[in-house]
Amino acid sequence: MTIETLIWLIPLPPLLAFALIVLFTNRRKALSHTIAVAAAGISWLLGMVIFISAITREGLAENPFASAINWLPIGAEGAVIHPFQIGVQIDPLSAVTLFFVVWTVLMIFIYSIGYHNFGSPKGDADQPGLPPAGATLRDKKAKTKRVVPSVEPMYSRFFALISLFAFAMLVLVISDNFLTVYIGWEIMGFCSYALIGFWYAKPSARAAAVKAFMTTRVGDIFLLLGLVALYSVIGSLNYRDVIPNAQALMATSVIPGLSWAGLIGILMFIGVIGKSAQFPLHIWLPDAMEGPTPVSAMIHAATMVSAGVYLALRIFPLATMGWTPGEPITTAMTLMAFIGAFTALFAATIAVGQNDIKRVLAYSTISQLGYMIAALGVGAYVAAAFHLMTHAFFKALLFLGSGSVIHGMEHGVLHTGNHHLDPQDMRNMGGLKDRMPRTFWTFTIGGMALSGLPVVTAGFWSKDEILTGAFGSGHMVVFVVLAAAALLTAFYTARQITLTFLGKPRTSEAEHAHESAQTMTVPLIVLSVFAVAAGWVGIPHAFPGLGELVPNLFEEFVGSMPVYGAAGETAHVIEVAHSYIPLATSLLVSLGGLALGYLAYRDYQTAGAPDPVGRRLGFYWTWLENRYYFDEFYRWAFIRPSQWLSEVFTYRWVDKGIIDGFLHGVARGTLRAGGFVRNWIDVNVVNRLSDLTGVGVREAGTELRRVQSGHIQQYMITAALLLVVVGAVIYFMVLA
Amino acid sequence: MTPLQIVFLIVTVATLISAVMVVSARRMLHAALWLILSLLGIAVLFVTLETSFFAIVQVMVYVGAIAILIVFAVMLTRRDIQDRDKVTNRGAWAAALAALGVAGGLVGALTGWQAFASIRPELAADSAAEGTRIAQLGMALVSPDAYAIPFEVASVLLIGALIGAIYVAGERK
Amino acid sequence: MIPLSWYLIFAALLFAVGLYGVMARRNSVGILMGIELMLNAVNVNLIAFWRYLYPDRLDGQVFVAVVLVAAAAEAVVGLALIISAYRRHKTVVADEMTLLKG
Amino acid sequence: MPNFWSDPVGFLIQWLTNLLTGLGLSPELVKFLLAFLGAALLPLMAMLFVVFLIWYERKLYARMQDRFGPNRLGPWGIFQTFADMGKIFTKEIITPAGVDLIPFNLAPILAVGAVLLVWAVMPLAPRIVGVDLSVGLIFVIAAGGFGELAIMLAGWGSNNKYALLGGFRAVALLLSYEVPMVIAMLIPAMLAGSLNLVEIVASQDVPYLLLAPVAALIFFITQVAESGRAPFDLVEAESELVAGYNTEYSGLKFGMFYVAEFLHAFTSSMLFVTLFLGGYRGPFANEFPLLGLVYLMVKTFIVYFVTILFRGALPRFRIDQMLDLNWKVLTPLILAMVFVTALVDKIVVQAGGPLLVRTIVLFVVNMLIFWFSSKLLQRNVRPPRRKVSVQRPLATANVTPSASQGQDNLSA
Repeated sequence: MTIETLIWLIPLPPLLAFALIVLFTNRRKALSHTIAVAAAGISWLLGMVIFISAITREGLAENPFASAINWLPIGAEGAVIHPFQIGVQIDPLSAVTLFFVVWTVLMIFIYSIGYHNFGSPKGDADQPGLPPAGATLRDKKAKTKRVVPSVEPMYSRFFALISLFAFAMLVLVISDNFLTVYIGWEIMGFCSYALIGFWYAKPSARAAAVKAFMTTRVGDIFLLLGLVALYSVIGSLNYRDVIPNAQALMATSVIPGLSWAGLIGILMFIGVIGKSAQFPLHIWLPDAMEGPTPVSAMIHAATMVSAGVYLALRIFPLATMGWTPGEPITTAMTLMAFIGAFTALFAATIAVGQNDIKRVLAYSTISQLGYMIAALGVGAYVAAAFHLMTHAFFKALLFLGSGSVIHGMEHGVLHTGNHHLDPQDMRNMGGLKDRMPRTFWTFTIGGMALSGLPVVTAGFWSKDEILTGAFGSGHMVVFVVLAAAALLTAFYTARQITLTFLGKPRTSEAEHAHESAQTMTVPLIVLSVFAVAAGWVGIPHAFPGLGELVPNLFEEFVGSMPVYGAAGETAHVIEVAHSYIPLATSLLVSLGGLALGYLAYRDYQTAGAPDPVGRRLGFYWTWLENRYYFDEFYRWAFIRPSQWLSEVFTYRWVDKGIIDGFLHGVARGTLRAGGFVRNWIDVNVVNRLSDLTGVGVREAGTELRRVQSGHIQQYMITAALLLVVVGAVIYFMVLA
Repeated sequence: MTPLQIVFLIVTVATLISAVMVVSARRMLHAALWLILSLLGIAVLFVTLETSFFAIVQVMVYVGAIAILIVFAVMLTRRDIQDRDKVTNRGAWAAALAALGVAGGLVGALTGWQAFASIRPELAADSAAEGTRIAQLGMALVSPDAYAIPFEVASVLLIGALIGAIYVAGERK
Repeated sequence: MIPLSWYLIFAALLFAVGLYGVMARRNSVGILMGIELMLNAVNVNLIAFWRYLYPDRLDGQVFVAVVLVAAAAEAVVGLALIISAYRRHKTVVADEMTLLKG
Repeated sequence: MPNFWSDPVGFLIQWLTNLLTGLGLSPELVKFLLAFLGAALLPLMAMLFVVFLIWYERKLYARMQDRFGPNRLGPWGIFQTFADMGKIFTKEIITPAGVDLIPFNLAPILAVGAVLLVWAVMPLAPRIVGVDLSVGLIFVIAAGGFGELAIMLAGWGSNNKYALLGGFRAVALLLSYEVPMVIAMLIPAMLAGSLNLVEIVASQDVPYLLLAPVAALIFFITQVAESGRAPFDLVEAESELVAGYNTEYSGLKFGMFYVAEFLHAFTSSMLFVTLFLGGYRGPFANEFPLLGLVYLMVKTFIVYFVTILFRGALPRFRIDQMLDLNWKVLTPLILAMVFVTALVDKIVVQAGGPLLVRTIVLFVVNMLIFWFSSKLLQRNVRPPRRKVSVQRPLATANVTPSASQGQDNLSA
């Protein structure tokens, strides 16, 4: 059993679990989660074996673990076209990604058991598609009844779907070509749709699911275009074939002034924008909070958005093709840098204004992803990968912690029976420190890591590297923006922790909240360990004191990846004299932000009181709370027009206008003529008026009856006609 | 004008005419019969291409299975034995326009292709090689480094279609 | 010897006829027949190209085989749908099935 | 000039070619004419067989039913069929009102044509075969499709609900029994490693009946069903639907259906012989092809005799029983057979086992599987209904407990 075979086996257990649960154990809750967790465990085991053997292998980057099989031997011979292949490959990047993916996935699986109240009684009024609303336990003798959380009605379904999700992510990580990546990518898209809309009876959940699916689709189309372009240029979709074909890729593309590499890089990067929620397409991610919290952790930490950044790392050779460190960056990189930096700041500001504990985390995720993208944009490959890993750990931790908090609050809600209270609103919490100690400590560790508490936490090291890269590559704008974002990050983290845990309980629900089950807290603890320790493998040499002691394993490992196409160099962090400015900055912003956040919200006493910072910001605050009115903007700018297109254009103009207009123009004409003549023959005014009305009514009738069309074939005819027209235009205008 | 070409022309004309009848015949059953005729014509074209295997598979699959299914469906969904309602919908003229456009576009694009007229190799008249060719195809379809996966996917597709059809068309108890 | 172009042009015409059937037929079984015609046109192209350009390769044949399978599956499912639709609201006329009306 | 005895067809062709070219016809034209001649002669031969066949079947069938059968016209009534032919030819051809003319008239032609198509690829004797087609087996299957089509068209075109029901039944029957039949045909193709009927025959040094008995059995059953004979003759279940799909037909059109049915049964028997009994093979067949033709016919008539035994011995199935038999017994069994045969044969051939070993192994495997499946079937056979006999109470003046108990028995 060689390592390659093991790699093939990694994604299979979750898939098997999915099939088993869907087909057989749909009714048996315990069996279902046993199968799912066992599958995740096997994948975890395999992943660990692979990871160990990967880090112990010499020169993994040059000759990675790889094996591939043909699945469609096709294409004109002679040309560069290779047969389509399905293959697996573990190079340093995929090894690292695999490491954190299997860990977080396993933790999330275990956590889900407790989150869905396994072992609790069936709910009184629960039905599939709604979150469990609690069950009443009546004690016969004591004549008392108490309300306890009830088990999720669609328990097995959840585990089936999330197993499929894990399968897709693992496929994406171990694959050696963009095509398989795309496959896993799309499966994940579907799973996120199904899981965000898991409680499909909630209209908001349905809407969020559709929104997430559609928004990511936009990106996926561009990704597909990028794949097609890549295949048509170098005739292969394999990672390893990108760099050898550099000169083919450096040729100018259909867009003047932009090389094929740049074009493909940009196209695929738009896919990344969609999947990991960068600036224009970020709107779906906060709404995705409608799903169960494990799903949020899955989507926003371990898998989906990480997949986006992972793909960004994979297309880095394309985006940077023909660029060597020190030179001005390429078009694609500029795009990355600015979109990333802007997103980082922009999302951070929104996060400050949110009161929903999960929404804050969602926006912070967006901003952290912006960090990584920006890092890639300035060429800090290793820093981006590093932050990807650390962020996966502490953001998973934070989400699971917030889920635990919400769980505790729901306990309180069940106790008081006040179902109008939103258990996710941080203003209703407070003082949970004493009631949920484990959650508090782990959440705090995660928060510290997120805000980059110096030296101990993982977030500090990765962020510091990014800032160093931005500073060192001399992009001051990016650097300043990222620093500001870091400040805000620390600020809203402090705000969150203060509002949630510190102070006194602001509601009676918060009074009665209590700690979650073991199955939920143990994963928190495990993840919190990583949230701290994951950073120590990446301490830069130049760091005063520690740098000499601890070797920078991560950089040596991932840094050996061959990425710079033209020069064929490897992905070292841009070598700069390690100046103390970025270091000082990151120290300053993290500590300062934390302090500010704590001070600002320390004395926030009563629930529903206006936000202390909000009072000062005033008008700008409302913008923040409403997320810059982005959804409204999109509704106005895109959804309306598309509806208009389908309704008015296809429907009224083409169908009613062109088709029926032609058929009925004649009839209408005669009708009018008849009415006209009769009116002038007839001198009687009343008569004429009545005739006019008659004609008018008849015409209106014919018109209105025709509006009720909507026949599929007529849409198809329209499509075909347009196809012919467009084809003719392209053929004669462009080609000829 | 070799005899083969004459045969080809006759067959294509017949096939096209019957295809036109398929889309314009009033009675669905007659349309189905015309469809069978045109499918047979295509089978003959395959014979002129010296792939008797596909010619016969064409007959087996289309005439033996699909056409029978269609006739079945026509019989099951008939109103009365001769359906009297209109053949085409209101957009027929636009549809004709679009179809003509597509045809014109395709033919135009084809004639625009410079290697177009030049390709006329002599087919190796090897009815003996036919058997070996079929054997090669069979091996390729099941050998894992050739087309095993598409083949399996196709079979899964068939199974799925089978189950789905049974589920959809089956009476709800 | 028959030039390749004849086959291609024939296939194009057949495709267009099938397309017309799909777009203009009222009876949904007729639509299905149109689809069959289009698929066959594709098959003619595939086989002609294979036979004339790459007679020693297998891609063309495999694709034809897959198209045949797809055609069979498509016919089966399509007819099943038509029959169940007919059972629901006694019609097979595409115009009268406007449940998806916007 | 090939020798007549070693290659009669080649001889005739050569002779006719010389003759016609002597008459000054161009060689292509002669080739063309000869092709037509062959295409005309082969079906004619088949038809002539049918004439004898009908008598044969009627005679045997009558004997099984303790009748004499045809015995008036000629010795043993052997010319009976000609009388029937005369009758049918002279009958009026009725076209009922409201029929759909094209299908109605197309159906009989298709019915006969579909069967005759099979004869085109059937190796009748060494070097005597219509077309040596490399995919002959698939051709046979494809030709079968037309038969089903013909029945559907007949049922539909007649504008008669009994006919339509018959047609539907027929197609349900034929379509479902085509599945195991085709798979059963696959096994000889697999053993011979070719789809070419000539090669399949040539490769049968041991008749495949011994290598694949189960496949042979299933093919036999299914071909009986395919030709719509008893016990699978629901297509024309007189008691239920007047005469099935050909209710509305009369005269020659009916005659064509009639001929088609007999010819179909005969052709499938011949196919059985070709696939499983080594076709024309026999001593000296290779030297004297006409001998091979004789062998083929003898074997075919034996198989056909068994078919008639079936028809005479078994009652008609109910339609649900029939479909159950197909989908729940034959299809799974034959699928299993395909897998097992492929596997075992591959192993044996890889191991370089001689023909004898191969034969024995395959035969044993077949028998084992057959035994297992029969055990499996017996497990869920419905037990025979138990006879309940009731003790009738004696009629007595005064009601005795025994009587009351008898009442209980009665009510029990």
